[in-house]
Amino acid sequence: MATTAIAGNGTNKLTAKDFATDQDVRWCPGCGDYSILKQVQTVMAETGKSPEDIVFISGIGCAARFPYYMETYGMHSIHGRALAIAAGLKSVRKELSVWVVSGDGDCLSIGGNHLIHALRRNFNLNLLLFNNEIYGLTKGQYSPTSPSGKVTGSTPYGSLDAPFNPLSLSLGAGGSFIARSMDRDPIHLRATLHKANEHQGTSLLEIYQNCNVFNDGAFFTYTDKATKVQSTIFLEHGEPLVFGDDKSKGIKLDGFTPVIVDLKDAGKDDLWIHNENDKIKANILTGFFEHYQDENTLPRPFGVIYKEDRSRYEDLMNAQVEDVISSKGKGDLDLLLKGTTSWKIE
Amino acid sequence: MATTAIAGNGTNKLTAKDFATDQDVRWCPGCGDYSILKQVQTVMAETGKSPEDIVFISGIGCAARFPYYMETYGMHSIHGRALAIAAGLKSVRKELSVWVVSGDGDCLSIGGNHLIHALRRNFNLNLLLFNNEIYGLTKGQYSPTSPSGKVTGSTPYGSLDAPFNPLSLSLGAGGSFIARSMDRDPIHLRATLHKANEHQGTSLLEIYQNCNVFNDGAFFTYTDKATKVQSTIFLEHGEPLVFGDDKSKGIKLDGFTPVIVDLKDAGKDDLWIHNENDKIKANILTGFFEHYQDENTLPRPFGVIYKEDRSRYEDLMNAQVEDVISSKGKGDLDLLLKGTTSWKIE
Amino acid sequence: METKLNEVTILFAGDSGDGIQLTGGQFTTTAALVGNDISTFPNFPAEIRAPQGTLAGVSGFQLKFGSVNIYTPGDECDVLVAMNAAALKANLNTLKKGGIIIANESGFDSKNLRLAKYEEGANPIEDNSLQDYLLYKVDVTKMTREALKDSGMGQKEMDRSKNMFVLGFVYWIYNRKLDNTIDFLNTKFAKKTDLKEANIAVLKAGYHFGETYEAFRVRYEVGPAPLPKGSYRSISGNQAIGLGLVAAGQLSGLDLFYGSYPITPASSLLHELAKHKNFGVKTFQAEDEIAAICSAIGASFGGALGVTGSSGPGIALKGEALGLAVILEIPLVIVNVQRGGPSTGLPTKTEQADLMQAIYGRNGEAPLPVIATKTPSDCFDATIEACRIAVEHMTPVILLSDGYIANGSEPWRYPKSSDLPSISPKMASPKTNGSEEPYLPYKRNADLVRNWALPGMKGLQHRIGGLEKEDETGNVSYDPDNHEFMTKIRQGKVDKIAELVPNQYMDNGPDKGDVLILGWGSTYGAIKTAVRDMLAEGHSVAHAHLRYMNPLPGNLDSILANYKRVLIPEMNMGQLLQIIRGRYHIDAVGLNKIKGIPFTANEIKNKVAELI
Amino acid sequence: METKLNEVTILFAGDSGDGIQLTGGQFTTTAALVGNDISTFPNFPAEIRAPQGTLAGVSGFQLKFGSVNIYTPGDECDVLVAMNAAALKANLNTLKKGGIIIANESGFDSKNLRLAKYEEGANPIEDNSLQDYLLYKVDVTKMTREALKDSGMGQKEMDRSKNMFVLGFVYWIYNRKLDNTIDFLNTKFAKKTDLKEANIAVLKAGYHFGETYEAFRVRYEVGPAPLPKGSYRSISGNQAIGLGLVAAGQLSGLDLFYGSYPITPASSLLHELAKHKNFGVKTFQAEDEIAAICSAIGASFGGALGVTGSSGPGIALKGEALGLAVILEIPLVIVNVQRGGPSTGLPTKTEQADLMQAIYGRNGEAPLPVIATKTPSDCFDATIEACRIAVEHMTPVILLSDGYIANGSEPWRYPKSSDLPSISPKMASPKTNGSEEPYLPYKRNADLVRNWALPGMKGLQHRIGGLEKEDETGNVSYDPDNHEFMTKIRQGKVDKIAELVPNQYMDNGPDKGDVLILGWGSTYGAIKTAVRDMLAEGHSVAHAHLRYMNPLPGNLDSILANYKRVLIPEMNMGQLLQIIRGRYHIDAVGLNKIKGIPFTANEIKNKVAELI
Ligand SMILES: Cc1ncc(C[n+]2csc(CCOP(=O)(O)OP(=O)(O)O)c2C)c(N)n1
Ligand SMILES: Cc1ncc(C[n+]2csc(CCOP(=O)(O)OP(=O)(O)O)c2C)c(N)n1
Ligand code: SF4
Ligand code: SF4
Ligand SMILES: [Mg+2]
Ligand SMILES: [Mg+2]
Repeated sequence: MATTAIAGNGTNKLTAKDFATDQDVRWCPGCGDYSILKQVQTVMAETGKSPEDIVFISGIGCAARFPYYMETYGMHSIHGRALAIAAGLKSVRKELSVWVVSGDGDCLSIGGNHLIHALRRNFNLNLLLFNNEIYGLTKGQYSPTSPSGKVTGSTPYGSLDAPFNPLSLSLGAGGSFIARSMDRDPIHLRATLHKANEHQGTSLLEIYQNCNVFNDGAFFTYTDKATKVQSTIFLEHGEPLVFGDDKSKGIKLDGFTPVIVDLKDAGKDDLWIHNENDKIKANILTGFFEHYQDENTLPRPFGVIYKEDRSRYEDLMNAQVEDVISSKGKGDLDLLLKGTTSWKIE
Repeated sequence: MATTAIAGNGTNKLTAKDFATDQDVRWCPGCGDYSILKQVQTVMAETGKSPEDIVFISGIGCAARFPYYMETYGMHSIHGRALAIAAGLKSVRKELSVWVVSGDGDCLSIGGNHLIHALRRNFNLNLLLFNNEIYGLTKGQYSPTSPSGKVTGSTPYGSLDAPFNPLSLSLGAGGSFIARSMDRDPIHLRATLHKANEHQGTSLLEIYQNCNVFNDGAFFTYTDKATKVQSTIFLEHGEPLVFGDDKSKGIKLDGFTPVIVDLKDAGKDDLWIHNENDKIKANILTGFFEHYQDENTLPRPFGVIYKEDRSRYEDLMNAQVEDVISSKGKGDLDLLLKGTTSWKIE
Repeated sequence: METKLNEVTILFAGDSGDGIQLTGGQFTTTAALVGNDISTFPNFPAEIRAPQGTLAGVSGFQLKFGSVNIYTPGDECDVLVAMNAAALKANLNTLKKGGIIIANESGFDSKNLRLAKYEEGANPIEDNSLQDYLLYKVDVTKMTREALKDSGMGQKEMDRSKNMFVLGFVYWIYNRKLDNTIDFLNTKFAKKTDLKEANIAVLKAGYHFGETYEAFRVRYEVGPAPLPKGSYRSISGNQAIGLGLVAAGQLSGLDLFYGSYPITPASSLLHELAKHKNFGVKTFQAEDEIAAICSAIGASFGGALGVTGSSGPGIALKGEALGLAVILEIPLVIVNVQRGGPSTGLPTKTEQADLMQAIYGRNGEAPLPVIATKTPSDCFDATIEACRIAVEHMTPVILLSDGYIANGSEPWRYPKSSDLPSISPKMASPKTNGSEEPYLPYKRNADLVRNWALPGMKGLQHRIGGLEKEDETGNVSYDPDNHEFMTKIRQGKVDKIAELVPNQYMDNGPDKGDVLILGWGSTYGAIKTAVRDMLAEGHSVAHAHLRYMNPLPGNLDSILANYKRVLIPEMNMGQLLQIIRGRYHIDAVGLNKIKGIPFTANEIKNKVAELI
Repeated sequence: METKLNEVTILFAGDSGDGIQLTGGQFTTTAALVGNDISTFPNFPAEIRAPQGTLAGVSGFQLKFGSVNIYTPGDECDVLVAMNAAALKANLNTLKKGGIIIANESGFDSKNLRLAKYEEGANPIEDNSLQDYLLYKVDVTKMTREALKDSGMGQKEMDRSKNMFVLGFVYWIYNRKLDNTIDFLNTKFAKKTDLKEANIAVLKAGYHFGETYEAFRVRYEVGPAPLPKGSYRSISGNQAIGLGLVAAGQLSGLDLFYGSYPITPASSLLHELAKHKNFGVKTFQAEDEIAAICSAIGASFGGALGVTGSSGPGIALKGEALGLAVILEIPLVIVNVQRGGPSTGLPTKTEQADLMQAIYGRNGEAPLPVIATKTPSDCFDATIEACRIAVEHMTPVILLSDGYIANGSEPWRYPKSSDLPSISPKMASPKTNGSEEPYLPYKRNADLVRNWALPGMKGLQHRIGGLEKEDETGNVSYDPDNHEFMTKIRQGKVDKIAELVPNQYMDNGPDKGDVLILGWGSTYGAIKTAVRDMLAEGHSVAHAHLRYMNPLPGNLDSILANYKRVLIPEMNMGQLLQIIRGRYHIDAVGLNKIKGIPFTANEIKNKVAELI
């Protein structure tokens, strides 16, 4: 357990190791979760927060084993409910740094209702959506993010469902921070984790994660050196949308239609400049969702796609309590018990 | 009960009355549900479908009492689950005309998960979302569509939640038909009901409905003669966005920003032409959500906002069964029982 | 001429719009203020407002008051006030033969008679179909308008005060002062002088009508009841649970968090708690019942007093998360205000059919304490006890109430906060620097209770979850022996509570005898009344009423052994009966009523008579 | 030299990657083909794949085969095949003293020993810590590579055939032909000639190794068992439920719809059914368990055979919708493949702790039939019976299985489809034109069963729902007497089933005597074995095994009355015990094991011994 009992007293700077527990990590060798765990531990150390002020909450799934490996407070709860539990925790302990870890099944299948309501309420917490497009823990059934036609244990003849576009769904639900990263780009993942952490509100970070046992290579197009430059675009606020080998390509908007331009012939001037705060553009960006085929396919966007500053639910909740107290005065139990009409019997 | 036993034999044309049951309607006098019921009964008659081929399924709520008043097959199920029940029904009986009636609490609060999954799967059914921005049946608590600050039984000091934008949510979830109408415009409501019915896929029709007991006037700005022309815009595919007294105003897009133009000074030429099939524009339209203040407020859009033709889940399901049968041959129970390896004991 | 009476039951009935609930409420406080004991039960129309004048639209308020102790709102009514034909038709069956009917004539015009589904031409107050009763026809509407003719009000407005006329008249009959109601009207309409004066005028008109009304010569006197000295107020069940929760928060020093999703008849508890934000109470209307209980679990994990509440269908949805709370071993209170089932069932009616669900409605061996309330005021103590057990024993606790208790009200001798029990959370103490021995989240004290380490406590970081855990460390464990050990520890922890709570006491009757009536929940009043009467008649009948449904009190078997027969009345098909028989191997018998309405004392008496 | 044996238990154990399940499976069919009776149980590592060579990563396949009837995979093993150190350490406790260990030497190198957590320097196959056993060290890896040295394969590839070497060797020991496995390899690798030849070569190498291996002189002969004549196959529990459902669809003429959400150990049922689309089966992976059961309800409403399946936590989520199915009175089958609880508990372990949940886990009085399976092959009949009751009695039915039955397998004398029972839906007949009398959806036949009117049937339009309904018409009704009447009708309908199903039969033992063992579910094999042995020893012990958990068989009380003591062994804290005691007022005793693993026959015997 608390091997780092003295850690986090602020005096000595913490390292990723200080956030590792004494439990052996039980993911399959080669699982993308290992890399994510490592980046999260590193980022935790970098935030300088004390381990006791951090809470990881998860549902059920391979991803959901995460809290057991973090030397913080944690709860490995039940399938799909982590966000509902986090809502209650945040309501009463707003000062805590709360992280929810959830798989694509946990978060988008059984947990879908809590997801959309969490996004609308905007508690200040970080939601890490480990998307491996499969149910890992239950040994490989298709998930709400699996491409249709997916052949799995439960769909030997191919799945029929049109998958969710998790980021479009999150935008539609009113999410205030929408971002995407991947297990195999540690630097980008750490940077994006920091941005999620800094955002005041519910930060949804979708992380492409390879399940090498039941869905190996689902994202290789976006993670492999060979295809990555062509198939991905890394967004930076205020920067033009450029990608490809030595950034030779860019994206501009022709009306509402994004088009790929070759920067050799065209200039950079009329390129689309990324604006994290533009919801309409964010909708167009989350629409870059076609599976990569050739250089005419729009690249998959990574980084912060949308960001909006609006009030946090727990702040409003606490403010309301304060308001009522200042208007009615702190509650007096005896007056409450007495009520409005009472009488004596002698 | 089946007072219209002979109805729907196709020989004699049906009227709205043929779709009324012998149960007295138990909504509060003045409730918006009465008008919706009347329009739906009329539309049912106009579709020419036989009553026995129509099914109404609902959850729980005032709105959800609807099936009891329709002389068709019907189920008044449990809170929030109507869409899940309809999915099973459609899977096995694709030929039926299935209508789901759900309140804003039933559909967007407890039923939210089934809503987003239904929209993504796209069963061919019609979902009527009776939005009165309140929990009626339970005597007036705020709902996921109530404006924040709403004072209700459960929020005497005002609600804290940012409400859903139901149409944005539905678009984000992958809805293939997104429309809006209101209880107090029978003609528009009937027309839109017909469009929902004609669409092949999950047709989401949000209907603004007045709860005169617990949330009277929630939509009067959009339904009252006085303010209606200013505060609403009725969309027609291929037509320019015009509204206001004798259509004196229009909307054009300045980049991505919709702006109201006075047609007296400006011409109609560069007005925004409504295209039901444009998802980006649909996103902008569902974004017309600010509560009406003055003539600078973007009007609330009514009619079909988005429409997309994609395969129905039940069609894919049936096709898959057919495919397997034609490739493997119709199943033979004895062969199935025998399995691959068997032996005899004499 | 005046007649003394020990107790009187009045049923005010009329259209939802007639202000019946307010009228009943006013009579209740007025009676209480002069020291009567009293018990009330409002009877709302089923969920959706039905059209005016129809049977479905009838609203009723039944109250019983007396110079003796009152335990129920009464089996039968002495007086039925019927504001319209539907109100009479819907409630005549509850009026005792020879009882008084006060009928508002204009509520019996052809329209009202038709809506009430009287057959063509029939009018109960004209034909003498009511000859078995004392019928008093009073044209309330006409006289109300008369009283206000100079007020310059519109008719519709005038008619709104109809109920005050009736109230004034009934005050006259029972010899009550008008002051309480006048005070009430003064404050209620402080800002609306015209309405204030109108209502007061009509109230007085009704009173004076009594003095002048020829037909009505008798007045009744109901003296004060022998209630214990003290300060009283009137309280309903859900109100009392709300106050109990707020109190428990203060007594434990924990912030109260209530996560809930509206449902009849539990919603009013959410409404009640939402009012008390100045006590630091946080209420959260979740997206569904699963989120509601999970939010409460999260709040408890954070160190608050996490509470959730619902009714049958919503409780069913909480089953999985309840199991999580059991294996986590964190404090949590789940309030179930029971209603008629199964499924959506009868939302506005009362029932006790969720006992088995409370005890067994989860997967696996997931034992937890179950506490039952018995009357509106008892809800306060029961709630504090439920919270105490949850917090001090680190366990979810289910508190069972029902619609009858939730909406009923009675006088409550409210306590001083200083007299309330204390609740002491088993908090862990943060690590001091350097201390290196690992923290063991599932190490237990003598009562098998683990302690409570909250996020933010230095050096106590730990992970808890729904998988089986290793003893003490709480690490995930698939070890067979550990699983059996932990399963028995969790059971043992709950069983242990039986040793620590007070023994079962006898509510009434001899310690040995012919029949023991073992009750639980809202059957209390009916059993109490029945036993009181039968003891007076010299029968050997006793009454014990369970608060601790699980674990059952340690001394229960010895109590059961003292009687020839054990009778268990329940508003279900015999759930406690099944448990008692299974546990104590005695041949107890059940008395079961599944009508969505409470037992009458007579139903209990008749059954006991069979057993003696 | 050869020794004859009646029964042998072998445990193949190794790393998840070692092909253990396939090896066990092959030995099973080979044994079955020569007429042995056999029972198998695979033991997978807990849900998440653990690193190679670790204890957490050990996969096992236990099988017992014999020339006598076999009812369990064996209490203790005669032979333990350990492919690595972890496999030995994890399973040594199940090997009987003097038992055979076949250890793969190269699986005991320092790396493997460290991963298996043997302390520094210790090596069980070198130090003589295993002296109580017959240890045979075989360098499987080396000899496999040897056998394939000319195959031109890479080492990693070669090593994949290790399991074939062991299999061949074990075949030699037990005198088995290689044909079955060779046929298997020929079809499996039809397209991969090199792999095919490699595996066959290694298999033969292992066999020949037996002949040449000095240390091993004995071979064993296990003759065919006295199994009834017929055609056999091997089947696992979830497979059998799947086939039963497909069969029930055909027998009833209804389309089978299975709505489910994956969960261990029920997922494989979804996988099984998804394969049989050519029977018109429709499988629907819903977004959660609530949607799963609701989709099945919708399918039933449409006239299909609606089925849903899950395990503990998922079943808990279905409680509310189950109540709806009860009050709607439509056919529905809910399969619960039980696992260790509470909460997430022990997903890969077995338990019987959801019985109370099945019977009581809903709000209100919501009775429904509960059927239990007892062995893998019995799942087929139990499933058809569950479907028959659901369809013919218009009710949801819960079918209880568990992880032990689901994953275990045994030979099954499969029936001809023509010998299967018929299932006749109670369909309503559409209105003929002009007929005017209203359709009554809740009118009942003598068995209290309403008939089934499907959307599309002319003139039978009707509405059903979760609110209490009026008798016959099904209209919403708040009438008190109607509610009690309907509550009793729903109970009566379920009770009625007890009169219509076969009486409880005695599985074994005298009709009167000292001890009756009353069992249910997967304890069957252990009880059967224990009773067989104790009868042989001359004790007065009998065995009855319940299929109908609710309603209980009508003749059960008379059976119970015939024995001095009644023993109820359960893999829970005594749930059936509580029910039997509550219902029959007898002092039955329980034997309870909550370790996530099945009873051994010896545990049963020892308990019975105490009672005699
Ligand atoms: C109520 C409930 N339903 C189902 C399950 C079984 N289950 C556990 S995890 C899981 C889904 C895992 O997929 P995902 O959430 O994508 O996580 P991953 O394993 O892929 O990381 C399921 C269906 C459960 N534990 N509880
Ligand atoms: C499981 C469950 N939870 C809660 C309820 C109580 N309930 C019934 S309807 C309803 C919400 C009604 O609001 P809405 O869906 O908007 O319908 P409306 O009455 O406004 O038409 C609630 C909370 C219930 N019946 N079942
Ligand atoms: S199953 Fe997939 S997701 Fe789960 S641990 Fe293994 S590789 Fe990772
Ligand atoms: S409560 Fe509101 S929504 Fe419900 S019936 Fe009355 S007016 Fe209509
Ligand atoms: Mg996943
Ligand atoms: Mg509503």
